[in-house]
Amino acid sequence: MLNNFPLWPEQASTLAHRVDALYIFLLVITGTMALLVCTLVIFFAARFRHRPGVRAEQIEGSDALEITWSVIPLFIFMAIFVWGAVVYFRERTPPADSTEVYVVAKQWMWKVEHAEGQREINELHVPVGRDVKLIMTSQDVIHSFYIPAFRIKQDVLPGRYTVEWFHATKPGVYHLFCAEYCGTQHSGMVGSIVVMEPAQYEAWVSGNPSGPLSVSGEKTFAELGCSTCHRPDMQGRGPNLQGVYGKSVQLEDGRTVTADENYLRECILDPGSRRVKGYQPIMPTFQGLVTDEQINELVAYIKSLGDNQSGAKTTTRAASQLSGNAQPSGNQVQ
Amino acid sequence: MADSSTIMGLHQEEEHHPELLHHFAEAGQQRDAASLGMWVFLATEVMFFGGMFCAYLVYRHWYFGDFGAASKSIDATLGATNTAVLICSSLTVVLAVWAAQTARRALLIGMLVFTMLFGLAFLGIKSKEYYDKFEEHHVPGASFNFDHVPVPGHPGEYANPRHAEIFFSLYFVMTGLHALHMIIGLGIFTGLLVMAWKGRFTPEYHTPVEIGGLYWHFVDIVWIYLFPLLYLIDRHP
Amino acid sequence: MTGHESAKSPLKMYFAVWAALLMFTFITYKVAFIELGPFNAVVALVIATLKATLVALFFMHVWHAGERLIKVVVGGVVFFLLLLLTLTMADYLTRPWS
Amino acid sequence: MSMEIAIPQPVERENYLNKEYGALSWLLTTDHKRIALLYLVSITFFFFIGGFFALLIRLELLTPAGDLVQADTYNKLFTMHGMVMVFFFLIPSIPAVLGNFLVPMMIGAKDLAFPRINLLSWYLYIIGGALMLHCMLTGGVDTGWTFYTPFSTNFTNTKIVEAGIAIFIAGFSSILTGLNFVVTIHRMRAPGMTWSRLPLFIWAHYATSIIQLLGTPVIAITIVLVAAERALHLGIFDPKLGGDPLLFQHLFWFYSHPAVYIMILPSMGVVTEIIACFSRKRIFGYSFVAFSSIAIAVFGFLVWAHHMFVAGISVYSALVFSFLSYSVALPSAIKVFNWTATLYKGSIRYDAPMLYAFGFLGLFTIGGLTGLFLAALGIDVHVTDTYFVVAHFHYIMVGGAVMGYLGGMHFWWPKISGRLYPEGWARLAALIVFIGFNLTFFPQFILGYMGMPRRYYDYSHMPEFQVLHVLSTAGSTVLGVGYLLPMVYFLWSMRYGKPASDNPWNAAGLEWKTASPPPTFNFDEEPVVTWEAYNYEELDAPPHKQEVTVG
Ligand code: HEA
Ligand code: HEA
Ligand code: HEC
Ligand code: CUA
Ligand SMILES: [Cu+2]
Repeated sequence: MLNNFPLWPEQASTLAHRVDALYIFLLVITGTMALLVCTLVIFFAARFRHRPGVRAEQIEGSDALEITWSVIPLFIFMAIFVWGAVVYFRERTPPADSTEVYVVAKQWMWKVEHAEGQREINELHVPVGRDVKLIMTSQDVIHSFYIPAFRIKQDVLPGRYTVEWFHATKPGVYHLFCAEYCGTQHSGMVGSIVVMEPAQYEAWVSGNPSGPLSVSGEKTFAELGCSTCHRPDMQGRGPNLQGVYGKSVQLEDGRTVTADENYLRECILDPGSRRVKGYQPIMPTFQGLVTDEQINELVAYIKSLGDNQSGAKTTTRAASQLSGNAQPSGNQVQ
Repeated sequence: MADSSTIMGLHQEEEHHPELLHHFAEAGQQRDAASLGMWVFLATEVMFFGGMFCAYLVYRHWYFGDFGAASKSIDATLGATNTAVLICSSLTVVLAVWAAQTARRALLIGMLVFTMLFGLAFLGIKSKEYYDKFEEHHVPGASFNFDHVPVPGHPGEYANPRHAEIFFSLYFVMTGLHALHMIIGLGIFTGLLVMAWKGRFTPEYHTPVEIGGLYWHFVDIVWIYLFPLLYLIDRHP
Repeated sequence: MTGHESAKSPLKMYFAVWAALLMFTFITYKVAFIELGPFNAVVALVIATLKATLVALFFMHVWHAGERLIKVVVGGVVFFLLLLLTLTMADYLTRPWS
Repeated sequence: MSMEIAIPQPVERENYLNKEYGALSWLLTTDHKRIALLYLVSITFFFFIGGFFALLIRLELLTPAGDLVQADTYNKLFTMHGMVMVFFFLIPSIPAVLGNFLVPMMIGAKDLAFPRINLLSWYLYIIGGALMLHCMLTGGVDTGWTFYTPFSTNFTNTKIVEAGIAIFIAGFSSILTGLNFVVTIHRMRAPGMTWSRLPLFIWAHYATSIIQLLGTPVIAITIVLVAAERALHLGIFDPKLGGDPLLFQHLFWFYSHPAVYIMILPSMGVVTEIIACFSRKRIFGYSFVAFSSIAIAVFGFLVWAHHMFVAGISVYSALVFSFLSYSVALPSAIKVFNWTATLYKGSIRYDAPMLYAFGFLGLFTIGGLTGLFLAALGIDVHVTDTYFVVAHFHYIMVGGAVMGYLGGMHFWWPKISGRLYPEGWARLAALIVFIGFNLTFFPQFILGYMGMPRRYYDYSHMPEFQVLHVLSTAGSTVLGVGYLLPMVYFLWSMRYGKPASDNPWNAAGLEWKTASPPPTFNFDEEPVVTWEAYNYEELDAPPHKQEVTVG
């Protein structure tokens, strides 16, 4: 790696090509414009250099020219904007059935929890050819999860989830950087993304001691006493959580919201501020009682609860993820 | 008013008024410059408070219920009274300007004094409110306590103390900076009073009264917004 | 700001504005105790804006300002303030969660 | 009170420099020209401090390992570098030095509208600067110049509050300068100096002042909130207490994006004057150049969240802000094209100011064009917070703004000091700066696209980046030499330079129609303007080289 001297980092995700294509387009456009301006300046400077006896010719200006060189750039700008927006939209919309990985950032390390249960620090193992969605939060300050080879970056904020996704295309080991300044060891908050062939990945996964995240979540759910109110039937004092994830929820104050990860998180930490229609404000806040990792487990568990009434099914579902490729991408219920 | 140069009898020169600074061509230019300067300064003040209004708007949107509960805990009657006090002070200010324009020195002094009295009354009422908040442990910080305060319109629900604390943070910062502006205003008016006492103002030269007045009215306008936004969020039973 | 000499005494106008301001304060205060749903905020803000406009136009003499410049300054700063508020809220109102 | 030893001199006209002597005559002056010189000395001081930090940064990055300084020290270095350069050098640079000196003269006024406020704003600057120095000497700050919460409010124990107060005070200095300019430009123009006859330098400063007036108060209140949050543990920006760290970023960039135009607009004004003078021409499309300054100032307020594309704002607002970012690029494009067109059929000389203007044109264009990359959402996700951004803004701020500032200093030096600088040295310095600059910052574009994050003191995990870093460090030493040179020969010329005539460049503009250096009240008689701006055809009219009389 030391000796070759490329102009851009490796292209190791489906997005990389798109970003690079836009980059090249911009290089060409702006290169042309810069060249145009510089050539004209140099040409005029040489051609019209001061000569004794030759006087400058005064020109007031020209509206036609002004309009031309406003309108043409405007169209170019709009083209750049639209292209950039299209790429961004892709960057920001994880495919529906991505494999989910939870990331917790803290000064100055990355803690990674796979849905299958593996935990890693400053490393992330993923298989080639799968959509992977990172659900990230921070325990302290703002960090930023940056993988140059995938051309993705997303700030990781305390107090809420942010999401990014990728689809790796090339096995290899890639840089992981923290890109948002976060204190003393900001530059030490680096790691690697290990992209493996699916078979290798399965081998790596099966070396896993603990169960899937949603299973630990189920345990936590019981331990914290959530299950006393939230039951898989309609008898509990709290709403049935089967299949809430991804649904729209009617709130007491009249708003309707979509139950995404951040919503579930907020419900646990601050049940008061978004109360489900028809329920009493009895759910206690778990702020300070659960760690970010536990919240991730709980969220993973609630997400794994199917539409159908049998709560028991979750374990097997999550387990089936382990055995891999029968269902190629993550099988979280939408 | 044309023969007013004799009123205070300081200088008799028509051409060069004593208050005219050397780099201005004539008094009109100097007055217009001062008044534009004050307006432009007030524009920066608007943006200064604007940053806080922006923060207020965001959290009011997020935590409407908690803001309502917190807002309900401050005394709206005191707030309304204070609004009235400030409005009265604005009237006395505008009368002071008029008095200066029409060379009524006694009225001018009287109105300046009244304005300052209203200003002091405002600050007095404000400190009473602060004191109450302090007593009730509603001042953000270690001793902050807002447990079991019901959210208006949502029976059986309690406000989240952390969110109420944000309300009170904004409440104290906004009203505190407003009060600071009042105090600065009192300083300016003391200066004006001294000048008026010495008879420095004439119908030709009273720019300080005018621009001091502009400042005072501006501070009044800020309060006109602070009052409903902080005191009247969700009052109805 | 100049040229009051020929105009008739503005005192009546000052007192009228003062009375209006007091009345508006009273109205805001009373209306706040009536259940109007989201319109409580609307009413409060509309009244506040009316009051502020009155103060600016008559007490601060924007109405009689000899020049357009002062009006431009006032209008301009309101515009930039609204920019700050709306563009910030454009983010907050379209965030999926918090 | 006079402390100077009177050097026997040929009888000199009384001017603003020799009217009075002694420290107090400077420290209590209300003469805008003397205040400009006070600013000149102070910002030069801060520029070298900031540059010194930059050199340490570059030295540390010479090798991948973090070997020269500790991590904390490095973090303080780039923080102080950014803060000093932005708030204590570049924002005051052209407005407070050249603007202060020239705005009244160019419009034919005796002084700024509020001379005492002008002096006050210098004192505020000095108090802010002294606080900043004190803060640096007693530990410094390590948040980056952006102060992002919650790091700045809850996780660092460096001198945030002091630095905040320093910037708050310096901010008021900036506001007062802007206020003075706006009022002066509206109220103090000489008879005949209509808006359409104003030099474009004045238009640029007018636009700058608008931003200073409307933007700076917002950063002021934001800093107050950060300080209050630290001191009193409020929760306005603290997610643990229900606040939103992104709100801080919104408020910060609401000022700090427009602030980048505070830095570039005056420089654009300078370059406009220089290009007109050294190509002996009217500016092509005067009104377009004038209004594009205003457009930049206004549109500059619409785009701030392009610094937050990956910070967690909503996708929709990211789209809006990306779109709006291009609206502000348009007036810049108009300017670049008009400058280029002005050269056409000119009679171009290559004196040092013009060389700097050429440098500005090229480097600003590159910097601005890379801004388009950053404003394109898809690209920004990859390059934000990398050296691509670092390169972008140094291209504009150092390659653009500082080049323009140096160009202006050379152009008006004869007027300011009454002496000529050594032309040969000046051209050499311009060349060195240009070469050193490109060597320093061009490699950073590549580094950034390769993925090198900014604010890293140690890149031992990615040694492949070293080659480019070495180039950059080498460039920065060349650049340093290029900056030291003008300082040396300006000082030298103050004593040994050839005395300058009133109008050594035979330039248009009222400031050239008075003595060099000018008398205290700028003009012996109040000027009456009867000609358009940039009337070079009249100045160059061969047969009767008519002296355009003043008054
Ligand atoms: C003087 C300073 C200055 C100036 C003038 C600019 C000008 C511009 N900037 Fe820059 N910028 C900074 C200083 C400046 N910037 C700083 C300091 C930062 C980083 C802050 C930090 O994080 O620490 C930054 C960061 C920054 C970002 C955020 C990057 C990130 O952190 O992710 C973005 C994103 O949109 C951006 C965009 C732009 C744009 C579009 C312009 C436009 O105004 C440029 C317009 C000019 C041109 C476009 C060139 C001329 C035009 C032509 C020749 C026309 C022909 C062209 C075509 C037809 C294609 N800038
Ligand atoms: C006006 C603004 C300005 C200017 C002029 C400069 C000038 C320079 N800057 Fe900087 N820079 C910023 C504004 C500016 N910068 C900002 C805002 C940041 C972001 C900070 C942050 O992340 O928070 C930054 C960050 C920044 C970084 C990134 C640090 C990081 O992210 O880790 C680097 C790295 O190369 C750098 C380098 C330089 C260099 C080499 C110069 C050179 O041009 C400097 C040349 C000057 C000299 C070399 C001085 C010459 C003097 C001597 C030789 C004498 C020696 C000194 C004494 C005797 C006291 N700057
Ligand atoms: C004392 C009873 C009680 C306990 C214990 C409890 N909840 Fe709740 N929960 C409720 C009630 C009642 C609601 C509906 C009202 C509301 O949203 O506040 C609710 C709502 C929710 C919702 C939103 C459901 C929807 O349909 O949108 C989620 C998610 C949730 N709880 C998760 C949990 C978790 C996880 C735990 C344990 C850590 C837990 N709850 C513990 C009573 C409880
Ligand atoms: Cu974590 Cu930088
Ligand atoms: Cu910007």
